[in-house]
Amino acid sequence: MNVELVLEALREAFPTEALEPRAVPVDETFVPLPPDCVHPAVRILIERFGLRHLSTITGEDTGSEIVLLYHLWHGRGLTLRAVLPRDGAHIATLTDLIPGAAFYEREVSEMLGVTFDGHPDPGTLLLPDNWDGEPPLRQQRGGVQ
Amino acid sequence: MISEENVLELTSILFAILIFPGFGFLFVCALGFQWIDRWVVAHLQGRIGPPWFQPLADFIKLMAKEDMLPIGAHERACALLPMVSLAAVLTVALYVPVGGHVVGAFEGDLIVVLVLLSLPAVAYFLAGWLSASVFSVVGGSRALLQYFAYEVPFLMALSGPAILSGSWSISRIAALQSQTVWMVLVQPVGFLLAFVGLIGKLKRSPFDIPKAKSEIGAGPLTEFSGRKLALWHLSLHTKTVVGIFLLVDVFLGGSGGSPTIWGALTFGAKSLLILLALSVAGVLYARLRIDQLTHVGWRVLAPLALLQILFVIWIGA
Amino acid sequence: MSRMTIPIGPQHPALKEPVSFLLTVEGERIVESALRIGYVHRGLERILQNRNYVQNVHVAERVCGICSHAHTTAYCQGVEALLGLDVSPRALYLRTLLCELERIHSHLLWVGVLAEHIGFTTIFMYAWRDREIALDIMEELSGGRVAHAVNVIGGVRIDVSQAQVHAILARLDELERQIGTFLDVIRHERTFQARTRGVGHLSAEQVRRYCVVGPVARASGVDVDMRRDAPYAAYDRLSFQVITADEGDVWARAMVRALETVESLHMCRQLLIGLPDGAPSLFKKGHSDGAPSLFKKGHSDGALAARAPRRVPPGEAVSRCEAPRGELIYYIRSDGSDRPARIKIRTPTLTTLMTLPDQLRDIHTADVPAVLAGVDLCIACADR
Amino acid sequence: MPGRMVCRIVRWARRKSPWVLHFNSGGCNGCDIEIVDTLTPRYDVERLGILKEASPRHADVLLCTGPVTQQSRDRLRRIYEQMPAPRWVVAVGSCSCSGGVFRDGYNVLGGIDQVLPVDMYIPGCPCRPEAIIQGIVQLLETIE
Repeated sequence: MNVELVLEALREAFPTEALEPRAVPVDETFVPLPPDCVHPAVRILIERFGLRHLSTITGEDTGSEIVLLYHLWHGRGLTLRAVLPRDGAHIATLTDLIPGAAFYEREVSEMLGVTFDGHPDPGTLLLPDNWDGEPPLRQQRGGVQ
Repeated sequence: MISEENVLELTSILFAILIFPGFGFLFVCALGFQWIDRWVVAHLQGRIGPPWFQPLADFIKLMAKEDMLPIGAHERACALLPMVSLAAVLTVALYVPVGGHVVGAFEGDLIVVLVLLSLPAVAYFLAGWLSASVFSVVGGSRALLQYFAYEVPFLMALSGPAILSGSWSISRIAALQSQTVWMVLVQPVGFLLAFVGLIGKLKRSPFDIPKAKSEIGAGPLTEFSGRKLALWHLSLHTKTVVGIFLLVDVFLGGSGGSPTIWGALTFGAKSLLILLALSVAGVLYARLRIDQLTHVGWRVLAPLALLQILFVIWIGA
Repeated sequence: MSRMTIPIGPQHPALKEPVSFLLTVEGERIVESALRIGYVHRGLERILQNRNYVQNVHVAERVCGICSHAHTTAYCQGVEALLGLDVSPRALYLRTLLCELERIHSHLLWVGVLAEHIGFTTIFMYAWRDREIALDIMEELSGGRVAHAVNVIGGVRIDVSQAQVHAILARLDELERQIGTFLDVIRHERTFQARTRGVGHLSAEQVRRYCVVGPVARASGVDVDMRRDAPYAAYDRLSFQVITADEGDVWARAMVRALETVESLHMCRQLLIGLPDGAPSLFKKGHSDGAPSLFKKGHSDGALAARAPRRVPPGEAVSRCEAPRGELIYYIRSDGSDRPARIKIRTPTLTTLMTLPDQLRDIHTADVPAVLAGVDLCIACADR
Repeated sequence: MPGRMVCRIVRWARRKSPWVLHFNSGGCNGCDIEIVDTLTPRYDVERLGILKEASPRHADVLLCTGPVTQQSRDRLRRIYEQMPAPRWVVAVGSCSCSGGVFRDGYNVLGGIDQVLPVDMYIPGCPCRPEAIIQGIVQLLETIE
């Protein structure tokens, strides 16, 4: 996979966004994207580059915002980075493009309280059905773990 | 009037029923055969296997354990069924000559034996059906399907020697072979079919489909515990013994005529040989699926058995 | 026929670990299946945030008891990348050696589990007996049968003597002979084939849709292998084949895994024979991003790793490696303290779990154990 | 005394025939494969009369591995209730003894003894097969 070509295609599709790629060890490129661009971006990647392998989705609560990392793989790692607000975080599901995203999205959803719009089978994946606490990977207010 | 002769006769009958070749002997055989089987399998798999007293310890332990059933199980039936199964097998044992000894023999006892031998299968099925667990129900229905797959070839295979010797008495068939040749030499295919049918009847690997551990737990016996489980195990192991004796009598010439020491020894050796073959067959193959077994049963075993009978009738005529 | 619901799990003899399937069956045909995981969810990603980097090696090893070394490899690789450490070639070779031994042990274990599930106890016994050879080698190298604690940040904890190399090579030959018998069984045994051929079929398209990785993907003809596609540790210095098959059923998975075991044996030999001498400089100052020279040069006591600093500079790393079950990915973010800010683990089993509803549709209930064995579930990995 | 004789025979039988049931309530697989390993040729626990059973109704000893997670707690209790008396519980592995490295996980309740009365603790992470066998044998020696 040629990262430059991919970036070019993404810049073409989202001319208003400043796409600043960042090299991350080990052999991975991070591309920041606004949340509503992730779904169209993945569609472009699939249609133009045949990039269909989603390794996983990492969700992280940094305390001020929620970061979603879509780790894709096509001979090299490519990660799309989207930042969501902590309150009422939601993003479009990828399951219509990549059915294999289903479990990853469910996991991010229960661990961080992010809503994936249009997910066909939302619900807990790992936590008990009657889990009533905060989503476990959310930072507690005040930064206490 | 009770004469001394009558008393003597009564005691000898009681002895025959209760001790030898009746229940006591069968109990010892059931435990012994079970141990030999487990030992052989273990050694074929590169293990050491259990000590000789293992089946006895298992039996006593189960007898002394709490007896419980899940809510929804038919309690009286579940208590009765293992006894029905065991009683059927023990009755069969009275008609199957052991080393030339037989408690009750009459013309046509082979048919009684074959009918009674299928009673445990029905009890087994009912046990699964009535013990209120999904696995038992699946196991029970599999047991029934399997019964239809092996029973017909098994019956036909055993009727071959009966037709050839012109008698439906097991002792007669056995005795006749000592004058001529063993049935296994005349009807090798029949013997093979009976052997395969016996594996299916005893639900042994590779036909242990109704109690496939990795699929449905312990099958119909999943919910049984304590005494009932002990009786189930005992009835299954006694069935193994009786089935082997039956095969030896019908196909391998029994004890070779008269009830002598030598006859008893050869009878024992033949039985052990069949047991060994059962163990080896269990070690060599993967478990079949129930649809594969019915396929084998109806497409391969049953036609073969039919051909065998036609052949027997042809050489008989 | 009436419909019935069969619960498989969380306690079920076909499962070494708790996971639950609700199968709706008609007779013996499965109409529908519902999957529930999470019984082994221990919250490891949170636990990893609460420990420092050195302690986390220990925790990462306990994500899964079967592919423990793959987890520490991925974790240490990520942290080493953050620290900018170059690990000495000898340490990398030993790390790779353990990876391959673990693959052998895991695949043999799997052959045994599959055999047990289809009622072939003898092969189960034989496979586990021969697996002991691989365990013995690993125990001799590391002191642990299952958890090896070989990887540390900056290298490995163990070293191997020339005498050990020869002893291990001899035992590898023995192992290869034994694996030959399993290959024979898989290729020729009729009841084995009757139970595995055509069972649990996955097409290449399905594999791509669900982003499946590892032997399951390779058995469906999807040629992915992180060892070749993104060589880590010493894999770029080895020559090996990536085994694939086209059938996509349980039999093909058995074949792929068995042949991979042989391939791993060859790799072990290459690693042992080509083992570079331990350089006195065990690691050197890393990438040219101006990280301060924190490390003293070399520890001459024969250790293949030196103490890495407790604090890790801020940054992110994505580390991928090929666990026995497929691509394993660790995302590590450091905020400059001695504890990671976030560690994300994605294990290969999670991908194959998603294919199970498809695989379990319209098959015989008796095939369920074979299908479950076929994808080689490692629930401890999936649930974390 | 025939009564005492029967007691002794029963005790002997129980010691010689412990059938085990294995349940993983949240472990990492390490101890689980070592438990299965004890069945295989190198260790072969069948020579001690130990059989691994599929149904709780048939089992005498419950081998638990791993800490107890919230989801598996009820199931663990149910399995224990399904076992007929006399029954014993063995906690295999450090994390099933105390929670181990998973002790402070948000979904982990702690060791097996948080839920069931444990008769024997076998520490080790993971336990070696020898340790598991010795643990069971020592448990049997304590019977009555």
